[in-house]
Amino acid sequence: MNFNILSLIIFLPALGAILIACTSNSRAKLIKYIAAIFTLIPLILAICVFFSFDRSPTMAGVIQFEEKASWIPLINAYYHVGLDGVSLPLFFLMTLLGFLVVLISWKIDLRPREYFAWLLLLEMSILGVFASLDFLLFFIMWEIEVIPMFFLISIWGAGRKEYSAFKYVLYTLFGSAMMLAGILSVYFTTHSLSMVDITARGIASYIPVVPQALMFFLLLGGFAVKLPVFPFHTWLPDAHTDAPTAVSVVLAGTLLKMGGYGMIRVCVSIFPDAARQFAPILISLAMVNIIYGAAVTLKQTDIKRLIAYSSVSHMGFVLLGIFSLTTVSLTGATLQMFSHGLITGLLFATAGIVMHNTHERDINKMGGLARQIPIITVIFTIAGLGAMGVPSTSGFIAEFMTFLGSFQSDILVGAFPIAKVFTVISILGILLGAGYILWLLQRVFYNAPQDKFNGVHDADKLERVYSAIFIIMIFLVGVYPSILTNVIKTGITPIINLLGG
Amino acid sequence: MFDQNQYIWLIFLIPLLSWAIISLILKPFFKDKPKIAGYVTIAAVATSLLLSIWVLVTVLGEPHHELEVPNISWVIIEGGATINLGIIVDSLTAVMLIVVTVVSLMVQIYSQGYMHGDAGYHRYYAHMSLFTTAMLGLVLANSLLLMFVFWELVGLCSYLLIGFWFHRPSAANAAKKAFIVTRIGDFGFLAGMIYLYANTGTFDTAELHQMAISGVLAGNVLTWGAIGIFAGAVGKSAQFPLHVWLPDAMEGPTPVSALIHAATMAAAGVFLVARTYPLFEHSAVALQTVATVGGFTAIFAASIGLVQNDIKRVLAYSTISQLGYMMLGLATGGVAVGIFHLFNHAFFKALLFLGAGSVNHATKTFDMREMGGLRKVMPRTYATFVIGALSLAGIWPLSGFWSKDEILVKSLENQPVLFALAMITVFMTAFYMFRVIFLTFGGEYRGKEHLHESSSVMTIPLIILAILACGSGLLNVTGGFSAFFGHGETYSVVEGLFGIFAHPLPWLSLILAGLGIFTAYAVYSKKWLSAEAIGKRFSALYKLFYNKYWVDELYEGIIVKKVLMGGIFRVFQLFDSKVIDGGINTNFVQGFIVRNLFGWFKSFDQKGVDGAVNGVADTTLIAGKTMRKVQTGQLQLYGLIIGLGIVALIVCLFLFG
Amino acid sequence: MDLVLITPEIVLLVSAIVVILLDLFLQRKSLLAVISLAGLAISFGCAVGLWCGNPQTTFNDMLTVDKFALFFKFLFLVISALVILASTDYVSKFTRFQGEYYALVLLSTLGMTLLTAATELITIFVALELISISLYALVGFLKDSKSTEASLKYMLLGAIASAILLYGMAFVFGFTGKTQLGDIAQAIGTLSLAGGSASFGLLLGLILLIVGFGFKIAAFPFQMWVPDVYEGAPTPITAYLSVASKAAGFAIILRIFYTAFDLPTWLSQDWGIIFAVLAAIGMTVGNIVAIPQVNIKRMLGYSSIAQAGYLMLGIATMGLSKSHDFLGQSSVIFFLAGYAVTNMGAFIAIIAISNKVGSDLIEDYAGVGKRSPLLALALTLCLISLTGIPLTAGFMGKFYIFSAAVQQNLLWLVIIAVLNSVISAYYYLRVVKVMWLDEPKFEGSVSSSGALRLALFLACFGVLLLGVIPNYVMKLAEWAAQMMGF
Amino acid sequence: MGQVIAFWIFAVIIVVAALGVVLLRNVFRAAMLLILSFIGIAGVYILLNADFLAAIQVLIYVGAIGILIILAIMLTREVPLGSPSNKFRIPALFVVALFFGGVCYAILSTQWQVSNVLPEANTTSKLAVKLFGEDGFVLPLQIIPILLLATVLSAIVLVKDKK
Amino acid sequence: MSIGLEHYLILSAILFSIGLYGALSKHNAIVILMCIEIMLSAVNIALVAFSRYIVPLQLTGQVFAIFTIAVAAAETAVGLAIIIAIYRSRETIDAGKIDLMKW
Repeated sequence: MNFNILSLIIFLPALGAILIACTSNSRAKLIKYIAAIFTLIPLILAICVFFSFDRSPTMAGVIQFEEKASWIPLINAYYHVGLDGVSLPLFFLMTLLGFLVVLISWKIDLRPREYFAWLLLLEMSILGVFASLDFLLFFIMWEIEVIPMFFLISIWGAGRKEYSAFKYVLYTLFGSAMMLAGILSVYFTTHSLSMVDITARGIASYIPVVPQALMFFLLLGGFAVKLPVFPFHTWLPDAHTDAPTAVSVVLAGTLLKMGGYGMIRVCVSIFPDAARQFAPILISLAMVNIIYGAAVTLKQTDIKRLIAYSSVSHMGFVLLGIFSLTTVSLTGATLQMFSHGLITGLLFATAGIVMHNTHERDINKMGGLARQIPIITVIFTIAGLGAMGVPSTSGFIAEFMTFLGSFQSDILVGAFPIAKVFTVISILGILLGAGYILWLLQRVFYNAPQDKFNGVHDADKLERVYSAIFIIMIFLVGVYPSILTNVIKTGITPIINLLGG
Repeated sequence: MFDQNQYIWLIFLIPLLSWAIISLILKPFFKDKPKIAGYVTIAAVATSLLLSIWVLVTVLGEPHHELEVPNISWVIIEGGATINLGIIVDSLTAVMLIVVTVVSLMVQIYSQGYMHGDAGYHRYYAHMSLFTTAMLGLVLANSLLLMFVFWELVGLCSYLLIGFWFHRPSAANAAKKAFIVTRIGDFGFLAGMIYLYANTGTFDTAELHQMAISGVLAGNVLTWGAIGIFAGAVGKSAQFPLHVWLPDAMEGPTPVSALIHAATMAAAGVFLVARTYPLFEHSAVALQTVATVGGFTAIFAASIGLVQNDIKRVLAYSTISQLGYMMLGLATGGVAVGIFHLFNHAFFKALLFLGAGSVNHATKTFDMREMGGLRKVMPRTYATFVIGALSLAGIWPLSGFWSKDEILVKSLENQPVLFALAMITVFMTAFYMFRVIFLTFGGEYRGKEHLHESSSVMTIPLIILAILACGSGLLNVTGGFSAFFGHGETYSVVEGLFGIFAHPLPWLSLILAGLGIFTAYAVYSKKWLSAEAIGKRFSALYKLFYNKYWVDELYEGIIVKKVLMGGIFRVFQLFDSKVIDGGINTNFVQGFIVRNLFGWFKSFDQKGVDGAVNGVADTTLIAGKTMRKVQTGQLQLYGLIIGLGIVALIVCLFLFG
Repeated sequence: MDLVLITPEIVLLVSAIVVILLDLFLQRKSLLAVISLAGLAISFGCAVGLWCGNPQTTFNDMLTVDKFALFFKFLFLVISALVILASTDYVSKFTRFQGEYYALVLLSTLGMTLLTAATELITIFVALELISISLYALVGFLKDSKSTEASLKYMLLGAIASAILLYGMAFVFGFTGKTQLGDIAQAIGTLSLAGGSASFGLLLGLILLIVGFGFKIAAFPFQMWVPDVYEGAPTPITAYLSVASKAAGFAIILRIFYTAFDLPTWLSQDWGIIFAVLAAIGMTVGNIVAIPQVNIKRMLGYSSIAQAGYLMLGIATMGLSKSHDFLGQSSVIFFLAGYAVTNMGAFIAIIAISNKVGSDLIEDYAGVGKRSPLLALALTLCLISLTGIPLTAGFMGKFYIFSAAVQQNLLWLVIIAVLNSVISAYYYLRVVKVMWLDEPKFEGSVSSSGALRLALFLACFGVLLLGVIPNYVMKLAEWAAQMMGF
Repeated sequence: MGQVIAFWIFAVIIVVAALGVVLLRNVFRAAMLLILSFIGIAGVYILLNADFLAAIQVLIYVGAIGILIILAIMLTREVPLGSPSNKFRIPALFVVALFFGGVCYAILSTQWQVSNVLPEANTTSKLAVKLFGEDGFVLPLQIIPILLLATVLSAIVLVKDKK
Repeated sequence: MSIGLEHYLILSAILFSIGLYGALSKHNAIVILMCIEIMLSAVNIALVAFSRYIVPLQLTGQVFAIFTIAVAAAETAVGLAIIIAIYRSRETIDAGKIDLMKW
């Protein structure tokens, strides 16, 4: 490809943000159309990229759509972007969600100019994270995201929005502080910022400036906060609960995935030995995430908070898949990231509509809505089924592959097959998952209709359209997962080779 | 290459198409013509039935009763996993296809009457189509994974249909309960499947059979894999201890109960064990487990069924009990024995449920205390219901007799203790079924409704099913059914029909059944014995049965409410908000010890404490507020600190330099 | 003696004198600022003219014109120009002494430019005093109670620090018999010291030097004056103090410690460790105490203590460097450049906003984002840069300096530093929050003069330039670090 | 021997006078003792063969600075208040004692590179060369006037009343 | 007993310490300034002593001392100017009372 399609995709939203910033707040319609166009074009381009991505096994580990330009020669920093099997699905997911959240935000009337500008900037930075292959660029993109999030939560949020915004920012910065220290250690071990080169040569061939384990944990720290891994997860429910709907969608959809992506791209690829060594700890944490997260989810009464906690549980599957270190589990983890992005995105979007239309967010005060808003009920139910991992939705195949892979894992502690045993325990998570989702459905939509919700609007056309897109994607991946697994495995295969398995 | 066997896919794709048509076209665009949805479904299921018959015929013609259908690869990860989708067509499949399509067709037709005028008519048929699809898929699937996929989908449809009248809290609760309880079993299924895959690298049932038979798959792996799968079966087939969902599932529309919770889905567990039978066969432990659970469930559920007042609940416990029989049959006598009972049971139990539905249609209730005397008003329903009950009670020559007898014979051979239980169950079964008949159809009407016989759209299916309930047992009179499954010898019709009385066992079971019927007659029809008196006499036992051994209370009241939600999960929740967040929001000493520990001691009510938290900064904020006090504005203090700094540096340097 | 080499300084002196003289005759005092700017520009031009070529020494090796000195001259001249631009509003309200104001700014700039080039203790001391005395007066320029108090504190503590510094210089001189930095290094070399008590005199001198300079750069525990003085001083001068004065301190620390005390290794290890420890404590204290502040100038004072901590990280790296690869120096230089534009930008925005709301309290900044979005955006950008979030100069500076530190096995310190950045986010973002989220308490938009807007624009441009394409300035910084002659 | 006696005399004068400055409450007397101390220092300079410096010491410190301080004391009219010690005196004493100990330890343990060459007798002309000569300290000497300019400007700005 | 470098240095140290103590402990700002002058003079003694004993022929220390004296004079002038300015605005020059800005 001759023209720089990735850069185009990444920076078009930024351009849109600038354009929006130049308009006036009173022209809300114009702003929304600009936002839609500048996210739709990247989506279309990303679809082209997705389909022209070479999936043949010979391309395993090859970076495609690569762009590389010298940026800061002094410290060997490059503007280096490209996609492989791991990043492409997430990259694509972000362009998709980027467009959908603009539609989800269509009803925003408070300071639309700033809102959409920040939203587009957010999209740019997340796209940048997934595409960048240079540590510095990666880190920069990683950090930029904080600012739009801060504003989006604290201005357009609800509840304790400022508290949540600060909490989010401080947690993220705490994580990225760790990560920065880790990146610097890696840099001075290898004198390179290129993830590709370092992975190719292997960190073991360098003399490390600090112990490898330390670098590993520093980097992991950043990703663990974002994923989030117990006990760094408490920012997530707060941020989700108080963020505006569209931001929750992005947050659950792709922001969390940055953590998982980073773990695969950095922790596992660059530190295969350390990853293997510390896998038992991380698998244990994954199990805690899954079970504990699900247990806490069951106790929630705020609709968004409940979904947020379910994300903690679901991200545990990702962690489990990643650190089981088998081809299938890593594929499953990546698939789970994609799938969770769609499913939880839809859950949040629909929860947002419910809250918007009913002006109620306490589950205990809802009930019987299925009669009044049948379409939303159907959409929400489908999303919930996905979250429960019902077959034919993407949630099933993703979780299934994760379990399948992690059970194949030969990670032991002494003679104790920790990966296998904890996988089995983790499978209990789907049981609890069914519990909280069904209980949620029951409390929100079932039982006798209540008079106070008479006249509540059902989903309007736009909402139906974007929900339909979500649903189609969920079932597409659920029924035909090869469309993604064929891509993902080209990215996973080389990692497994590094792991020597 | 085109293979005519590919047509088999259509068996379950056609109902899927029906689902798509109903939910995507009819529901949005033909809202006011709901009947079309019913016709579409019936047409689709009928097509599937025809195809199933064609399959059965084809399979019968094959030497090994098997058809080859190429696989479709679903997910391939080199060096990791290859997951194929495929269908298997053998005798088991062929029989199950017939069961599913026939019962489904009957139920769909019946529902035209039963569901007439319901607001959710479209939804009902959409779900029914989807269920038929999933159930047929489950039957056809050739790998554990694909089975699991459809397994979950039938569970989902069951959930949706139990909760069909979701505005009723009891229905919504029952739906949720059904899904979650079965999912406990699915947990075992999934784990066992993954466990087997990790050790064999395949999900394909045929390959797994080969391995089990050749001994490649043996020992603990086999046992645990089999038990995992059986856990799934326990959940779906409502075996003890996961039986609690099925009685509650009666909150769904009655045709749904007939189709899903009696004839097909509930029996799917039995089917699953049958499908993976070689795995059980080669593990004594697994086989013993299946037999024990089945045998115990049979009597356990039957005992509860003795005292229930809700007609559908009696039937539900009867179903559980019969499913236990099937399990016992599978474990002691092999696939043919278990499946034969499944086959028969499907028809007569569907019949009974539909009959109950017909009764309900007239009386608007399921409580037998408000029925009575329906025999005169609803003769067709009455007649068919009695046939079903007799069949269930195992009266010669109705179908139930044949399959139950085989189970009893086999269990006597292999599991004498369980045989004894099974014999007691025979008595109980006969008793509670005729208790139902006498309470419902005998005596005088105790309710207030205006009674009428159901329309023919409902009674015709009843009649067809009654015929099947009479005749289906005869299929194995000659041993043909068993032979179809590849074992057992065949007899002539007469030898089969009457030769059986050469043994004492059938006599014994018939006597017990007759005794049961007679007791019911004595108590409920003639009232020679007062039911209340018996209840008082055996009040402890009565309470135990009536309260279903308090299993529900144990599960919901104690385990879920107290131990999990009120205990462990609550502790987690508190831990999350107080300790993790608290640990970050405040410094450890203040946050944890002072606020929480002392707070807990004091009382839980004083929750005002967490108002003060202000992010991570709380710790630092306190530190900052303390440290800024040093900045007194006194310039000489600043100088003093400079001096202190110098001194400190000098000391350090001279000591360590 | 080559006067060509000191043309920038001469130009500055001349323009200062011209400003004073014209002040007597001119009615339009605004011209004074123009003249000062012109002087700075010419001086800048002269400095640029000197850029090419090898390091040259003059005045009997007391002055070295190398790329290091020139880089800092550029920096100081730019900062002064920004300060003067930012001051025009402020100064135009004075009834008297406008000329003196500009002249003092120019004279202290002159002191700074001399300081960076000075390679001899006496010259360094005198130049330092020139800066200090000008600043004492500038801090007290408003002559209200806060301003004079700040001035008094600054002056008395500054004088004590000067005395201590001088005492240190005396010991260094006494130990080596030299005052020229190169000679000192040579003398230390020929003495072939082994460490231990025999060289305590030198070590004592070193400590006292660190204290004296530490006062200038607001290193812990010599930072106590900072918040008070920052709060009391006229805002442009606070900016000047926080940026130029601090940069001058760092420049001379880099020069002295690298040129004179780099060898033997144990010596540089000693002071490297001192700087490392002081850095760690300083940044923590600065950040933590900044959190409860309510006055934005005071808050930025604490923030500048923390920033000094980050910078000292670079000095520590220089001291602990075993490979002599200049990474420590160049990172400090680059960070200073980034910090300069960032902090200048922040203070300029504060000047503009305080002009309108008439207060320095953070809570009074409520709603600036609604009333004057561009101004608020600029301040937000600068605060983000101070936090160290990417695409800003602050991030690149931190990245560079941390990377230098990591290379010298100072990972523990880097971890402390990055955690500190997290803490700092809290109070920086609090201002952002107040500006954008809270409801305005005042009417109308914040008006500001063209000069102020120009200065703000330049600063923000610098912040972004150094944040996005830092390459050129990094290259300059590297040259500056490598071409330090003596 | 005479030198020794002279040193001790001067040393005692200096130290006692300085202590007086610090300890006396009366500001005026403190200023006087300060001047006495400066004179003692000038004596020490003479002992150290720095005759020109001694002259300057007397001229500038005693003549200029001393007078300036007395003037300031009178201007601020705080004489009656005096100068009591503040609450920091105990910690300050502690710190200073430690500081003094450290410095003494350093002074005494260091091996100073003491030269055996006899010092210049007449320093005035040598100093002139040192200050104004080709290889002397011309640059700082040129900075001093700038410094003084700044001082003058500062003093004007600060002291002149704003009207 | 002869007088050596150390004697002068100790003298200077004593004087410096006294000055420092005074600067830290006196209320009156002018006295503080005086104490600072004592500190600077103490440094001068050290400088001249070093000059005499270390580089007797080069007089560098004496030159240094000359500059120090000049700087000290300038500093005093500015210092006193500031004290007078603050006296005008506050009517006090008590360093302990000048604490408007704190925390």
